[in-house]
Formats: sequence, C-alpha cells, structure tokens
Amino acid sequence: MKIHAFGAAKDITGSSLIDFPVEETFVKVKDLKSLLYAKYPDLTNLPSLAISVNLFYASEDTMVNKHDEVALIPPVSGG
Amino acid sequence: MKIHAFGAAKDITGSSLIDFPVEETFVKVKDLKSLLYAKYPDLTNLPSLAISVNLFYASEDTMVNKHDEVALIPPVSGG
Amino acid sequence: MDSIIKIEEVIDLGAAHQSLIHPQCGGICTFIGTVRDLNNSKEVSHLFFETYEKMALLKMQELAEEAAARWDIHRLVMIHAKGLKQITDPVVFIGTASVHRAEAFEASRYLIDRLKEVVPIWKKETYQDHSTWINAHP
Amino acid sequence: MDSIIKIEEVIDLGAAHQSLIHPQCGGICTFIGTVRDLNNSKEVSHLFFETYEKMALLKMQELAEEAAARWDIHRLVMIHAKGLKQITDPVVFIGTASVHRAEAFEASRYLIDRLKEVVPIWKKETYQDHSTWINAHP
Repeated sequence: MKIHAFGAAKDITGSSLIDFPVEETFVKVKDLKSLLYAKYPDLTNLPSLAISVNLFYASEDTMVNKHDEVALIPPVSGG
Repeated sequence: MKIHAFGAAKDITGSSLIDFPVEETFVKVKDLKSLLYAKYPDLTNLPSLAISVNLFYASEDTMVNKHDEVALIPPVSGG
Repeated sequence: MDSIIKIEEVIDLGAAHQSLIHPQCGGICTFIGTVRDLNNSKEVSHLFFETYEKMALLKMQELAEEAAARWDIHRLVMIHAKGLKQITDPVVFIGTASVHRAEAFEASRYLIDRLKEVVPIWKKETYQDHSTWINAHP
Repeated sequence: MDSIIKIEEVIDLGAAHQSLIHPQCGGICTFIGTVRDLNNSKEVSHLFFETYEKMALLKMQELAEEAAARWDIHRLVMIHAKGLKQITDPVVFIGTASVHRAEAFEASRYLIDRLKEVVPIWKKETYQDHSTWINAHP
C-alpha cells in the first residue's frame, strides 16, 4: 500500500510516499494505524494523526483498500 | 451666527452656510433649535437633528457662543 | 499604533492594504464598502457623498483611539470617499492589523459599525427619476 | 455564488480583491494572514508551507459550500500560499462579498477559523538555529 506522508509525519517516516506492506486487501484504519505505530513509534508522539482515504478524513472503522489513496495527516497548521 | 448645514438639512435651509440672527451672545442648543424650527419648519420632519459645536456633538443644554462653529447634522449615512 | 485616517475622492485600495502590513502582525482584516446597484428594490444610478470633513476626520480619529484602547492592533486604516460614486466604486475602507486574527476582525467590525452611526457623512442616492438623502426620512 | 479557490506560490492581492467586487454587494470583508517575525517569543527567519494540494482544495471547496449555505454571500475567494515565505509575505487570503456587511464579516471569520482546523496544509517555522513543524508537538 502506498501511503503519502506530510509535515512532521513525513520527517518521522523519512519519505513523502512510503510503500507499506499490508497482507489483506482491506484493512480498517485503526488496524493500519497500529501497524504504522509499530513500524514508526515516533508517530505516537504527534498530538494527533488523522488518516485520509481518497481525499476525505477517515474514521477509525473506515475500511481501506490497498489501491485507495491514503495519507498521514499530522495536526494541520495552515493560515 | 453662521451655521453650516449638510445633506437634507442643507436642502431645507437652502444653503450650506446660513447667516442666522441670534440676539444674545450665548444661546442654549435647545433654544437655538426652537428658533431654527420656527424659521425652517421642515427641519422637524427629519428623523433627528444633531447640532455640533466646534466639531463636537452638543447636548441640548450646551451653550453656544455667536462665534462658535455650529453645524446642523441630520442623520448620517456614510459607509 | 500607527493609523492612517483620510477622506478622499478616490480610495487607493492597493496603498491602503500596503500600509496595513506589519512584521509583528499575523492578521489583517479589512472591510470595503462598495456602491450597490439596488437599495430597497430601487435601481440606483449613482451616489453622492457629502462630508463635514473637519468633524468627520476628528470623529474617525476618536473611533481609532477607542479601537486601539480596546484591542491590541498595530496598524489601522480608515478612509472614506467623497463626491460622486458609481456602482461598484469603493466608498469606505477599514482595515486593522493585529498579532492574532480575532482582534483584527473585532476592531474592523467595530470601526465600520460606529462610523456608520456617528461620522458626519451623508449619502445621496440617485435613481432613474429622483434623488434622496439616505436616512433623512422617517 | 461565484467562488475562486486556489493554492499558489504567490498570492496576488490586487486580483483577489478585484474578483470580490459585485454590483449587488455593499460589503466585502477580507482576511489576510501574513508571516510574523516572532512566534512564542522566538525570532522567525522564514516559513515553509507544505500542502496536500488535491485534498486541501477539496476541503476549501467544502468550506465554501458550507459558508454559502449559511450566509447570503455573492462572491468568495480563498487562496493559500505554498512554498517558502518571508516575514510580511501574505500566506492566506479569505474574502467574501455580501449585500449587508454582517454576513461578509461572519462568513470570512468562519472560513479562516475552519481553514486552520481542517485544511491539510502544514507550516514549518525556521528560527536562527532550527526548524519545527507548527502544532506537531504536544
């Protein structure tokens, strides 16, 4: 699964587009986050980490398909 | 006494600077207004009429000197 | 606080904005009043603004001081137009700059609200067949 | 309602204002965010904005639709800058035009408040000796 990473999340993962191994075709956002936290423990230091799926904020129970556009959204700071 | 008139008040008095006869050297704003209403009855049709004395809004009891800068201020409508 | 307070024939919006920029400020809130083509369902042809200029400038200065006492603003601009104005012309410009945005929004809103209440400026609207001073009729 | 929603390297403030002018509108309220020289008492050298551009534009579009549903606004402009920015550079422009001023003030305030909450854009501040992503630390 390709996952975009921005801002502080990009600094932690070391790349703006990470190739993240996921076994199943579908995975729940909360399970994906657990896998990400296991591989990149520093992500747990962020005040919050949202996941977007196909350009929309996803809930913890959203099912993500391997081919969806997924991104790691640390706290925003525009404006 | 010279009195400036603006907007609708100017249209009623017919001039932007009227030469208004006042007998005493000092006159209260409320008495000045009575004299003005007597000479220009249409002024009473305005929703309000403020008097400024030396560039400040005056109260009904303000004393006006013949040589003060006096103006008739109908409802403002700037902005 | 630095302020610019003016009454002029034509408002230079670019210059007005430029003077609001301040290195310590993160937010600028502006209000621009423009001439509308309709008022109370009547088609407006043009406007005319008459001002009691000396007193209007003094009142605008007072309002600026009130705003500066109430909100932490670093820059303030208040400009009102005078004379003949056509549809879409800017007739008033209010702008404030502050460290945080809430103060700029509140100060600019206060300034335009109070300007409309107390500053001696009068607007005459001309329609197809007649003219009238706004607010002068009960 | 007509709206302009963009993310660009440099915000053209003159063009942004021009597109807010509408003959039926009497009031335009704008907010311009600029780079401050100090944040939490630290001297800022410059900023960098990273954006998730596709999603940011979609979110801004959603906010514009929310504002249009809530207030009677005829024109709306939301522009955010990206890339490297220096002190006093404009980084965000919000503007709305409405028949009466209250709606433009409320809509513009809503748009900037919500933009800061939900639009995926990140600001990195650089000081004399280090850089940090804003809001990324507890």
